[in-house]
Amino acid sequence: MGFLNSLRYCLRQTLLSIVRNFWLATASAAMITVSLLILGSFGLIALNAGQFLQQVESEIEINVFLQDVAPVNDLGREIRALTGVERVTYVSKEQALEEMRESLGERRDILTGLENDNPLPASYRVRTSNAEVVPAVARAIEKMHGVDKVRYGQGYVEKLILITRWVNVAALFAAGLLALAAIFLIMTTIRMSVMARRDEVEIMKYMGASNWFVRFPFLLEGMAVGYLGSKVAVLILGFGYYYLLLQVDQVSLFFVQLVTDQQTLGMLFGALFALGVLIGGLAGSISIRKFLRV
Amino acid sequence: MGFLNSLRYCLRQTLLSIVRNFWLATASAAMITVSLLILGSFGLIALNAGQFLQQVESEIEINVFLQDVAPVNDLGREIRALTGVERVTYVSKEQALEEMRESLGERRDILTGLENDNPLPASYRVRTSNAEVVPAVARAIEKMHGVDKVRYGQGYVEKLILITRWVNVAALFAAGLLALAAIFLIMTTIRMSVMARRDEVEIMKYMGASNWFVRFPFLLEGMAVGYLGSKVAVLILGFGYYYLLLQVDQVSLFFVQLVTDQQTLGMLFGALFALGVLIGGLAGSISIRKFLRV
Amino acid sequence: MIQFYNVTKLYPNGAKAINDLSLRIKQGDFAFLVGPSGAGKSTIAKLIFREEKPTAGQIFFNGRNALRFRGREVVAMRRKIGMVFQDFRLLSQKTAYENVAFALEVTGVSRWEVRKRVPEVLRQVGLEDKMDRFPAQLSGGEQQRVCVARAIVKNPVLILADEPTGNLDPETSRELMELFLEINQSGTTIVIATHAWDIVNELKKRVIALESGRIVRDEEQGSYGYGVS
Amino acid sequence: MIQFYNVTKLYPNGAKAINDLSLRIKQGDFAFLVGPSGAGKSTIAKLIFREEKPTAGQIFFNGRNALRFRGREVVAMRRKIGMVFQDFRLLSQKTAYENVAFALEVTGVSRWEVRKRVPEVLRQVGLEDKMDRFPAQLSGGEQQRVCVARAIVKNPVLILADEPTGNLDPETSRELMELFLEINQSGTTIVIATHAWDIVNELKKRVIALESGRIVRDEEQGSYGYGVS
Ligand SMILES: Nc1ncnc2c1ncn2[C@@H]1O[C@H](COP(=O)(O)OP(=O)(O)OP(=O)(O)O)[C@@H](O)[C@H]1O
Ligand SMILES: Nc1ncnc2c1ncn2[C@@H]1O[C@H](COP(=O)(O)OP(=O)(O)OP(=O)(O)O)[C@@H](O)[C@H]1O
Ligand SMILES: [Mg+2]
Ligand SMILES: [Mg+2]
Repeated sequence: MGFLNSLRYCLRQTLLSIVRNFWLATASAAMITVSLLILGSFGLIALNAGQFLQQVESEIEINVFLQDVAPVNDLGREIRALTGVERVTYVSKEQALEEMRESLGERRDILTGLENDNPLPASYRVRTSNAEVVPAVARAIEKMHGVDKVRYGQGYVEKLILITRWVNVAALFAAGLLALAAIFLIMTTIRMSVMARRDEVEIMKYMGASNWFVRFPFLLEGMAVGYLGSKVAVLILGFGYYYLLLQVDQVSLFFVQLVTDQQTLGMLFGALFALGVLIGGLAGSISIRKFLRV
Repeated sequence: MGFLNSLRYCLRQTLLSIVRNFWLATASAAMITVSLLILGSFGLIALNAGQFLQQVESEIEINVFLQDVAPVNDLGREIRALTGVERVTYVSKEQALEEMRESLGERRDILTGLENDNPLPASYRVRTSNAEVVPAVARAIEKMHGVDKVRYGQGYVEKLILITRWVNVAALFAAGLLALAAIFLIMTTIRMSVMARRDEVEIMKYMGASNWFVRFPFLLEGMAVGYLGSKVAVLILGFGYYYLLLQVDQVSLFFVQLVTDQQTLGMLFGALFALGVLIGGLAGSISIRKFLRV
Repeated sequence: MIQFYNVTKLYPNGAKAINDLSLRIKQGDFAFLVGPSGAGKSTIAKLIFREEKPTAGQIFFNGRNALRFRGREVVAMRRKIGMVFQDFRLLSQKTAYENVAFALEVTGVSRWEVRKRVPEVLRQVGLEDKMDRFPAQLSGGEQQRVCVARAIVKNPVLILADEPTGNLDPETSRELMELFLEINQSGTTIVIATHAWDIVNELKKRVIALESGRIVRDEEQGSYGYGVS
Repeated sequence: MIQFYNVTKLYPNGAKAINDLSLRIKQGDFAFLVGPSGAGKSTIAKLIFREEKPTAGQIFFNGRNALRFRGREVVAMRRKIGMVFQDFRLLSQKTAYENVAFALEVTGVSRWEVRKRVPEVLRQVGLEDKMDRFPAQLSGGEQQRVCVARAIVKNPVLILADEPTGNLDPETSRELMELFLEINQSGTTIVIATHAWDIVNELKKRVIALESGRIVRDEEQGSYGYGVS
């Protein structure tokens, strides 16, 4: 009974308080929006960068040059059986020559007459599930019977792996810092808005209000402000990104393949939203703690 | 006399006020620090991305293949005279064959016997000051007497130019938005801290203080808080970047050539600093305007 | 109801507001606290209300050591005390009605009870037509009466009124005092810090006179003293 | 010095605080504004001080239409008026000394002058040993006296004191009134809104009695009236 009355009271209070402290509430919500926009934009960039790197990685091929006497089918089966191997393509001597000719373009006549004494070896092109396993797979294939040479852009792949790792670490690090910054910005904002109302808290305590009776409206208010701020941020980000997708579609920015996976995007936006609401509420209820000790 | 007294008073007031509103001043300064850190980090990233793109661009070459009967020296002079051209290198038929041989690596024996009947043309390699002029320069060279063909990775260069433009526009856009966000964050923060002291402003006005007498301390305070916040941000950024440079130097991240130009970095940091101080002061003095009307 | 045993209050800046003071206020008492400005009247009220803690000595509330009260007990005690603050302390973002209602709502009283009781009390202090005003929209005396209403609305066992008539005209002051007397009749203990010598002299109730933090006089049926007629 | 011509003040919420009121206060006058709580005393002070603007009517200050004053003139006028606010309005972040000094500093007075004058005035109101306290560290009456000190420190041509003795004991009140009388002797006009009937009756000065925003009585050498002895 008493509890229900208190609860009803708290809910009503939250609304009234936001209306009466309109400027503060709006300013706080706007600060949250801006913070989350920055964080969210970075999240989107990081998602896309991640996907781009993955795409680049997925284009790495291992070229397995075969001896002319190699047991082609057995080798193919053996390679396919290695862990991490995804796709294996056989390139015959003739195909190899044809490709070389094409790559030479206008100077292709250099190769005339080689058809009958084709010096190019047959090969397997092997794709792996990710770049990291390439060196290991290559070493395994090298030891197989009938394999002449294995080429996969040694040095290049290792560099790529290093870059990917660095970028991943850097992105995680930056995301962490940005999230911290956003949390700091949101908390300080709410704290400042609560500070402006410290007298209110003190008086409430003197009236015999229990800590939670004072705190709960601030918690709710922080959450409501966080909700508003996050909602606006997520909407702006969502529409902005959608617009960007449409634009990129039109200009057909050839190399960029933007992330459109609903689930990933949903998770990002959900996380932003939760961050805003949670931090808002937390900040609201934490900030008044020290004013409660009267 | 009266003016000097007022000025002295204002300066003293600023200091006192910061000391007495310590929490608000600290929180405001911290908010400014965080905002500028975000903005500054992006600035650094953009600078480096810009330099990276420039580096990639600078590696674009125009290959000018010459007819066997071409007036080599005249052509060289003519090309060098074109606007935008930076460096011109002559590649003789023999050098061309040698290079091709090297590029073929283990399959070089394909080319054996061509020495005496070298099918490869002599060429000029032309570098331009920037990628944008490449197509124009190439077209100009194409029309010259004795030129057989001009190759510069048609399609590739145009794409690169497009990417560069996009990235530049996007970076400028993002920088603008981030700067706006930072300005908003700083202004709102200072405004909130001033809001908490609106009574003070009102009372001062009632005491017969002129608008500037009330405003000036807030202007100074905003600037001082902005100064502190920016200083910390610039220091963190500066040391952070310096540390990063050292790290990158050690790991020798091959492809990344970080910006170390003192002047460019100085300008970035200076701009951040100015932004913090200016916006702080501006916000301080603007925020109290509406409380002054009593 | 309230006992002070050798209480001393030294404010952090070194000001000695209460100096080795002992005092006993019984259930149902009606006492005036008088004394010159800065004598320590408000400090005594603050000590009882646990707004301040004494530097030395013991304070008992309803037979229990109030200094040992922790969180919940302090809250419970404050709900039993109706305090009229010298500086009002109204919630500026709440209307007169809401300010008074708040004192009831914190105790978890039903909405129906609040709706009945608050207008009743506001009528008693003569503010029935100004219930929906915010404190800034009320005159000084009206704000003060809202404070009084807020103190009595919860039917406290003790009313601590610190200068409740400082901004009121003599007639309204007298009406308010009659209200306090009436409440006192029903058993509520009342302690009033005041400078209204005319009222003190008229009511002939207990008078506790303070000077520099010490009790210099404590008379049942006393007068204001200090040479005012 | 001050003339009200058919002044009406309607607050935004519709409350009619002043109703078609005309009034003339001459240079060197010493007038009490009396009347029940909510009669409009503070509103008159606010109208003179330009804290509020009248809804209708004209107000003249020193022979000039005060409603036509703009920015600089309002500032100049306020510097000439020493106002004691009913709700004190001390700067909470400044000490008593600084609060009083501020009133001088805004006028651009030399530091030397400030250092000399401020302690002098604080001594006059009996706060010489509490100059470095912040308002929160002062008792109600002490805060009120800081307000009075702040009003008189700048040697104003007009002192508007709204309930300056509401938190003061009778003795201190009387001392303060003597201070006001003294200042009045030197030509300063003084208007005091008060409920202190004893002082009003004793001093026998001009009494302007308000009720519901109208003047019901305006007597030279008047008394408080309202049936109090
Ligand atoms: N927070 C504080 N810090 C320091 N000193 C204080 C504080 N509060 C009060 N004092 C000092 O303690 C003394 C007693 O103050 P108190 O408020 O109890 O006086 P009072 O009797 O209520 O006076 P008044 O009638 O003027 O309200 C005063 O001298 C005052 O300056
Ligand atoms: N800001 C405001 N908004 C609305 N009504 C107001 C406002 N200020 C005062 N009033 C109303 O105007 C009337 C006169 O107020 P005023 O403050 O002048 O009274 P007062 O004579 O000073 O009373 P007191 O002796 O209680 O201080 C009151 O009824 C009050 O409720
Ligand atoms: Mg007191
Ligand atoms: Mg008043």
